[in-house]
Amino acid sequence: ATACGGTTKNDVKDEGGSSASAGKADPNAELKKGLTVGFLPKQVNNPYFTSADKGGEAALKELGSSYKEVGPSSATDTSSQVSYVNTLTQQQVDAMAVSAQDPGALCTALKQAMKNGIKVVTYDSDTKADCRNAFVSQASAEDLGRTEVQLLAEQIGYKGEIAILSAAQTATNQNIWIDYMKEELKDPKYKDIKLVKVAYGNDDAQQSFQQTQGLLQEYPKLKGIISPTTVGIKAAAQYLSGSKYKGKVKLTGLGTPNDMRKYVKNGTVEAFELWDPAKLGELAARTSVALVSGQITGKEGETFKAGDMGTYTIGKDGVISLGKPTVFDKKNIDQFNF
Amino acid sequence: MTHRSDTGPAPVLALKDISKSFGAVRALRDVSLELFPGEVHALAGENGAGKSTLIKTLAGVHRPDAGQVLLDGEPTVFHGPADARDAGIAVIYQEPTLFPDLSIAENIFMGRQPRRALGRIDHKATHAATAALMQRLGVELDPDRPARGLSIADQQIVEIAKALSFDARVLIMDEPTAALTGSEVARLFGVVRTLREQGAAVLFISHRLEEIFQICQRVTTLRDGAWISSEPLDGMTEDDLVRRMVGRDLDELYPKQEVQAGEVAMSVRRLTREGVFTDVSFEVRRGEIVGLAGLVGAGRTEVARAVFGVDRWDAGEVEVDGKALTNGAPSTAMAAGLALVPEDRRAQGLVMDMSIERNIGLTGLRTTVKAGLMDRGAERSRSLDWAVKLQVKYARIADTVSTLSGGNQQKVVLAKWLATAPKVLIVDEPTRGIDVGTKAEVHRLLSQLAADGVAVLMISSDLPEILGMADRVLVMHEGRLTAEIPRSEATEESVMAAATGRAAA
Amino acid sequence: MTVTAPNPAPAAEIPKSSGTRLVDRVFKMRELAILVVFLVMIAITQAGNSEFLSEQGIKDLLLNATILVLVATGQSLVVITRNVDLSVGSTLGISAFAAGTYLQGGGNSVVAIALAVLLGVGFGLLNGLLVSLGQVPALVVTLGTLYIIRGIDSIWVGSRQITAADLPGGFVDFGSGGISAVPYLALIALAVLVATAYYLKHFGSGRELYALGSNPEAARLAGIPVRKRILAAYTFCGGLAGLAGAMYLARFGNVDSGTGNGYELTVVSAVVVGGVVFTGGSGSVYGAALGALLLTSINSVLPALGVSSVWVLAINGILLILAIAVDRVVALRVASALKKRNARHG
Amino acid sequence: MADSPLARAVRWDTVVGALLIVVLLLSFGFVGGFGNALNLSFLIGNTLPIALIALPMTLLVVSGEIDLSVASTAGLSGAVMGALWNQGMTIETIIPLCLLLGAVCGLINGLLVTRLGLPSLAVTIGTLAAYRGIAQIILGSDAVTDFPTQYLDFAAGRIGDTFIPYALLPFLVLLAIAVVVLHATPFGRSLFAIGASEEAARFAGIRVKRQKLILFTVTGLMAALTGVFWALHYASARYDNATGLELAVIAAVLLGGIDFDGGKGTLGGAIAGVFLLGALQNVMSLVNVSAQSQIVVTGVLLVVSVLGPRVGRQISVARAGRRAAASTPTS
Ligand SMILES: Nc1ncnc2c1ncn2[C@@H]1O[C@H](COP(=O)(O)OP(=O)(O)OP(=O)(O)O)[C@@H](O)[C@H]1O
Ligand SMILES: Nc1ncnc2c1ncn2[C@@H]1O[C@H](COP(=O)(O)OP(=O)(O)OP(=O)(O)O)[C@@H](O)[C@H]1O
Ligand SMILES: [Mg+2]
Ligand SMILES: [Mg+2]
Repeated sequence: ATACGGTTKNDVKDEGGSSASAGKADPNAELKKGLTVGFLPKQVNNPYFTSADKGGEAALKELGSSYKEVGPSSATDTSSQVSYVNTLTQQQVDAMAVSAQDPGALCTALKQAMKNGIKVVTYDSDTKADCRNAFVSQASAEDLGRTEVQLLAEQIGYKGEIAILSAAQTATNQNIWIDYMKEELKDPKYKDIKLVKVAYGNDDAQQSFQQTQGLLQEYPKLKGIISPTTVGIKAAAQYLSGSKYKGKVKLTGLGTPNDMRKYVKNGTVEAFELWDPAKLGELAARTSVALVSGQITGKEGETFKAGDMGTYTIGKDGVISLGKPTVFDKKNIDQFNF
Repeated sequence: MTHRSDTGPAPVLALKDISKSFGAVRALRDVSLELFPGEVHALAGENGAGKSTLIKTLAGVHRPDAGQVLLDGEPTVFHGPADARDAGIAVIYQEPTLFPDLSIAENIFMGRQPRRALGRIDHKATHAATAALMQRLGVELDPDRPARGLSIADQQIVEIAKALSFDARVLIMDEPTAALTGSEVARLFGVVRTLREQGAAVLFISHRLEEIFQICQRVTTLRDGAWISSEPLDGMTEDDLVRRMVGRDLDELYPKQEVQAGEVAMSVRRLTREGVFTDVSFEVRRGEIVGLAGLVGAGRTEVARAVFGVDRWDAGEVEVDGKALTNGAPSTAMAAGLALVPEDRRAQGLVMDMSIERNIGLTGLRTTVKAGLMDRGAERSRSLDWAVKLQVKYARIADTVSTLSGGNQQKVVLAKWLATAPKVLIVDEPTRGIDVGTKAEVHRLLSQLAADGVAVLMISSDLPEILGMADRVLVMHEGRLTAEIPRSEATEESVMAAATGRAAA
Repeated sequence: MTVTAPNPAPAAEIPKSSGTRLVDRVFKMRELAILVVFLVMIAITQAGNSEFLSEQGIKDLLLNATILVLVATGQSLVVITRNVDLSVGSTLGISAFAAGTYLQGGGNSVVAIALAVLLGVGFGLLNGLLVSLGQVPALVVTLGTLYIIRGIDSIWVGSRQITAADLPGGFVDFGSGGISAVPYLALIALAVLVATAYYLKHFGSGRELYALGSNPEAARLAGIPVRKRILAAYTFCGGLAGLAGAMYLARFGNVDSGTGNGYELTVVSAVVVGGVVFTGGSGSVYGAALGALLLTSINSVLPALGVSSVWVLAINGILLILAIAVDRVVALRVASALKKRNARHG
Repeated sequence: MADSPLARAVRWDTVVGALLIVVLLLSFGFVGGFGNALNLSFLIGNTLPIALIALPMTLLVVSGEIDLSVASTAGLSGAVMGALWNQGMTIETIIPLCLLLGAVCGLINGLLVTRLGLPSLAVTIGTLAAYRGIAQIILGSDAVTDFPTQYLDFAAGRIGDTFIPYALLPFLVLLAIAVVVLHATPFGRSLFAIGASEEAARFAGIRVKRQKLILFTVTGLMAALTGVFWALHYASARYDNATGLELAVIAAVLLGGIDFDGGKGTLGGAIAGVFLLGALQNVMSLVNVSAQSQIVVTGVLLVVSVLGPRVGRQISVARAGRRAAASTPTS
């Protein structure tokens, strides 16, 4: 406590920072069968999470374990996500794969789950590191941020004003990516590119729509937009394709091939990228099983074999990275269906 | 039962052995009634006798539990007010039922507006027809004015206009005159006579017995939901009628006790509310009953409202017991010992969805308290005391007041305010809709209160009441006090002269 | 006999109708106030950003407002009858998806729109039946059906979504196309709006909606078929929500199980800002439409002025309060001025 | 009492209470994982924010008003808490400041409603956006999580191994206060009168505006308290904390039989409604009912909650009618 008896931020030492891991890993341990792994996405009924979880389901089936999915119907209903963590704990699943709506809010519940012997893997969206055993990351944040800038820069010929249309202002992933985008933009080869604004569409079609309109009105000379969110890019593409800016203002970012097919074909969008969400889910499932089986504990440097996907190494803070994202354009987009 | 035996015209509308209960309350028991064309029929009875229930049964609002409604001799079932309307029955209900957001014209013609091609409303014709009706009733009401904010009297006028606009065969009026003063009543009666001559059947309810004798030919009396008699009024006296209604002889209607007026209890000085009343000054002394008379819309109610604090005044001051009241603060007025029995009991006097007990208790929230909490025992006995004292007719004290008859609701309002033991009591139309028996009771009570040293300001449109009860009569005309007349000089002529502004010169 | 105030001022002779015309004007002014706020806002934005009122800009403004105008029009009818329909967002969502599913299978655009409207009518009927026959508080019932329809929608839709690629090109082009700066969708909304307003003013059943909202008990006594009218209002509201669903599909080309989520609050705001009173009986659909235009335009104005989206929400809320407060203060001022002018005495 | 036992039995708040007990008993018996202390403590802990706001909301609704901005006020107080904590202020100063801020938010609502005479629905839709927006401006994208553990433990922990969260105890005290205020004080009595007929209440000398102002202020205060609790309970202060909570509160309060026309309802019913919804959601998740179906169930419950009493009333009226008819010949 401080001199005047109160508790301030400085009094609270952050014990976090390292992933919660205990015991010793046995890389050669047999993969257990008959486990139950619960998937808890940010939101059920969200196409992105549905394909991710489908990937997890398929992998678990192959591994002889069972899959279940629970989750809130709203992506901002944190309290209900917490309840679902509790539900899974009560149902005594062996492991849970969670995409956290909030890095902090789930912690108490997740720690409670781990105390009850449940392994916790986060995927897509992480919590604080000490609240889970491992985090399966869709791609390294750095890769994502930098490649998106590279994609757009190429399309606009390394010259002109650009803007970013993000999700919610609190969206953890997007914020990290945007930081890396700004980092990448510092490179001298982008000296003629100016990032004029970061707008937030709150992952809402209509708001993203109007934010796009606003960007174009405010910056008539705008050359390109990066939207690192599937909802945002879709809304922006729909607006551009029905406006006079179609084809003149370039758009890239993260989108699913199914969402974006039309806009790629009609010339609104040249190229965008994304990882395969099914693969992300699969890796989360495989990581969970490996954790329960004792092949890994979540410490940096441990490795495990994730079926056909190959071998993965656990990085700093228990982060496992899926790999580089795929870039979609006119040529290859018809080969994908998600 | 003795019905008319001669072979006159057949009744247009008749009730035969009608019974109606509300839960355990039996409002009507085997009541019969016949309405003949070209005749005005009075319906008399104490408060809660079942008059309004009878009317609502005729109008298709209530379905009788037993008995028949006969239209032109044929048994009929009215499934709703619309059926009765289509059968040529126009009804003025006891409580005005207007649409506050709509214009007076729309209120009158709702559902039956004159049409143009394609079923579109002819707004011009509606306006013109309304203006014509207003002229017929001799009132100046703008047809395009919204009904919100109309005084009770004006609302009543609109209701009357509405009923007249039907050109109905049967006109039923439940206390249409309760809020009106002499001149409007005279106008109304003129119109009713014309209708009668044209062959309409009229059913008329009033607690002002002289009105019954003025306009009606026959009278049916009810007591406690039961039919007592139906007979011609020719040859009857008021006392006869009262005996049929009450079942006994009545004491004096205006039992005024002579009291020596004490010191000033309330003084109002140069009170002004812009556009409503101007420069109103008067005093009320302890033990005194001061009458406040005037035509409808003269501003009496507005003065009372401002004095009590529900409206703000723009200039002037009010003192109660030598203490100045705060502008626009009823709670301080109450604390100073002022009570106001408002004019509109349903909107202002009562919380209709609350029980009788709680309604009376509402003015005692500060007194029936123990250690900061409600003292329910004290609250109940206070409410019961006063409900009994004023002879409110109810089944259980915890029933909601909305189930009471109009007159009994009025008594609850009185009870609610008398229970505060006020030093100054303002009563606005205190006996509106109250039967003769109870009226006498209320007068006795006011008189007693005055004798006990309470200062009473009585606003009333019932001139005999003012003349019978007041020690002093103040008269308002168009927002100004025009006269102050001592009891000895107060006559119908002198008051009316001041009220119409004729005395001003 | 003592005369206390011997000289009453002769009652000023004011011709009766002058007050009326003033009253009329005040009522028109209620909408005028919002219109002025709107125009001022647009003017300021235009001054700050000349691109704002370009052809594209105007088109965007109108397009943004269209869907809300439609739903708000329907909602006003219900609110005028002293009820409310909170389920419009859910209805919009589910009918948009229904129309989308049908179009995805290669359906005809007109039939798709009819389908959406019909579905909306169906849900409107359900609400109307519950409220009018059950005679239960509309707020609770429609909050209930909000959840029920939303739930059914998400169970049915699951994680599916309909994207512009699944829709016929003509349909999507119709959604963003128009005659120079005036989008087709806005024309449809305008037609619906004008027709509704005309109906409310000039037809008996329209006036009866006001009557029964103003005093339900009196309406019953006046022989107005209360239940039938309430049912009709809800059905109409549902139908417009359905139509709005089809338009949403055309406009955004993109629907999933979350479409229309939380829309009821926006609709209610538009109606309230537009001066339709929640206790029933007063207000006009033009007001509601202006409210809708004002609300959606705020969302375009702020980004166009370069206000950071962080500030948008707060400014939005404050503007909303300002709009209703200004409206109220103006109304009070005028009313008291009128009262003084109109006073019979003094 | 005045009400017959039958009439009282069909009063909806009693029904909700009974329903809650039935749901609890059935769940104890048949739903695995429900009865254990940990689950119950979670259930209570997650329901507390709704219950906390439901207390003043019930009073407000009884008096005929509504406050839709409660969730935003909670969010704002959480955001301010996070921002001040980041500034290095002591938590012991921050919390009272947050509560004060909440009271000010409520006061603003109240002033707009009582002084300008604006409808509370409209005002609080506006402040719903405004307060949330200010929260966003203040805290932006931050998520503050490092509050002192003793506070976090208090907000999220439970007493030993029992099912009782620490936070339940202060809630019960607040509940008791609210019950007494609404049902046993002159203030509460006057709220019913105001809700049923504001004009009649004014004519009875009740200081309508002042009472409402107090209520709005207290509602803001309680919303802020909820915001503080939320941030600590979930160890996360973000500007979008508690988004949408107002709808949950209103649904629960409605379910508890509070009439939004004002003048009717009991706190017991409201709180029973809150916990009924909470328990049902918990049970349904445990038995793997999907989130979508849970929404449908909530909706159906709401519709039934208003249709139910009406049907009950009709039955009791019909019975009374029959009884009266039966007694007619005797008198
Ligand atoms: N809706 C109702 N529910 C229960 N009781 C009712 C209802 N309406 C009337 N009553 C009861 O029926 C009886 C007759 O009431 P009614 O209104 O017909 O009296 P009334 O003769 O019109 O009296 P008043 O002269 O006071 O208007 C009263 O005891 C009243 O309490
Ligand atoms: N609540 C109100 N709002 C607006 N105007 C009102 C209101 N009440 C009355 N008025 C108007 O104010 C004027 C004065 O009415 P007030 O009721 O004071 O007259 P009064 O002398 O008491 O007559 P009475 O009580 O017989 O109607 C009337 O023209 C009336 O229309
Ligand atoms: Mg009567
Ligand atoms: Mg009066």
